[in-house]
Amino acid sequence: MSIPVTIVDGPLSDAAPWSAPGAGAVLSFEGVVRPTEEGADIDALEYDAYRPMAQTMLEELAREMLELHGLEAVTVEHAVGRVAVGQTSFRLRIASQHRVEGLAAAAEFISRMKDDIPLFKIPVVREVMR
Amino acid sequence: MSIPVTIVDGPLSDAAPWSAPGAGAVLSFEGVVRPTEEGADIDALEYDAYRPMAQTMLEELAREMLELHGLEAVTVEHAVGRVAVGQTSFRLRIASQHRVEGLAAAAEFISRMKDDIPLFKIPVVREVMR
Amino acid sequence: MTYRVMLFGAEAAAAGERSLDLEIPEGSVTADELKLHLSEAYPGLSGVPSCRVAVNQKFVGGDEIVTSDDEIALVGPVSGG
Amino acid sequence: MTYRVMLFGAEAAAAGERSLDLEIPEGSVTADELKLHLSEAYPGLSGVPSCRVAVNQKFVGGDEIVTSDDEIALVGPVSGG
Repeated sequence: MSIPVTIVDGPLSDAAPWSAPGAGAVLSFEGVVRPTEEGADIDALEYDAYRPMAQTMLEELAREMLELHGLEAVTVEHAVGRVAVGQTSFRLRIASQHRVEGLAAAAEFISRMKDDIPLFKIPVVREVMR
Repeated sequence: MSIPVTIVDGPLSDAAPWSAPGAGAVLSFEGVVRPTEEGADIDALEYDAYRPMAQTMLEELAREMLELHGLEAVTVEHAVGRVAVGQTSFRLRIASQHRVEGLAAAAEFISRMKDDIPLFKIPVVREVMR
Repeated sequence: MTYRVMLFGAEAAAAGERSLDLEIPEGSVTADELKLHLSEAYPGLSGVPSCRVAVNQKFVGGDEIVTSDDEIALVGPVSGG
Repeated sequence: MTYRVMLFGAEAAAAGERSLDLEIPEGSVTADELKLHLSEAYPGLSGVPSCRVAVNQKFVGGDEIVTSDDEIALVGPVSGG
């Protein structure tokens, strides 16, 4: 089964409804750009990626979670480029038979992505008018 | 702050996009009716509720999670009546600054709801044509 | 005195009713006594011992007092989600 | 030999480039040696010691061999999500 993993330019658009046959628990986790980054007011985050390596690693991680946690389906989307405050940079969706494995897989996926997958953010600090 | 908690007749409709100012993590958990229940093929689940008590307890639990985990916002929807296989019976959405507290709050909310809140399901077993 | 006991889910389905009226001479009983009276009056309602009692929309312990004026509910195993 | 090293995020911003060319006499070096050469040739690139090296899209340990034919990337602290 192929796992939809997409690295897209610019912020993610709203998600269309999604599920998988047999799933009893459908989890969606979205990362949204917060108005401050390390104490500074920002306008946006500028995301960069080592795209082919990030793509492969996201696919491998999603597949590992699918098998390890016995999930029904996984989708992953990550933005590159400018993502303004309040916009969505990341979306992980997991369909599983029950909630426990879905929540565990979400926590593990995100934690490992943040440790290892070559995705980068640079804050675009807000210019103060004087 | 009032917490939107809704007990609705029939399956939940698709969610509209939702977030909260300042949130960096937006989590949505949906419970979907699976095609089998305790080994039997089913057509639907018939949900019942002690509505005023369930409404109050869902509100209190959501407020407790909000304060305990320092969340930005929570919404809860639960169906009563018939919910067919593949349809959504429950939706919990949590907006938090970071993912860790959002995932912890989701796990705790659902676990406590399933232990204590007077919501009930009766399987509608599939009639086999002979 | 008449105690009206609300039922939900499997218990309502078993009874074919959303509530049952229970005649008890005393004006107040404990929650456990109420369950015994209910099992006696409605022997078809087999799950009563494993149900909880809610009084005025709060779960109560088996020793707590219930009166015929209270809003009483028999709450079987819950299964939301 | 010319080693082309790709940069991302903060390192790309610091260098003002998406890749840097590094002249090294040897046809192969370890990943750690590559980082030393890089720091020497581009002293403005201050974060190199804390970066990882990816060779042909896999992270490698400091002792692993890198050749000028490999696809080489300097990977700073990652921050996806």
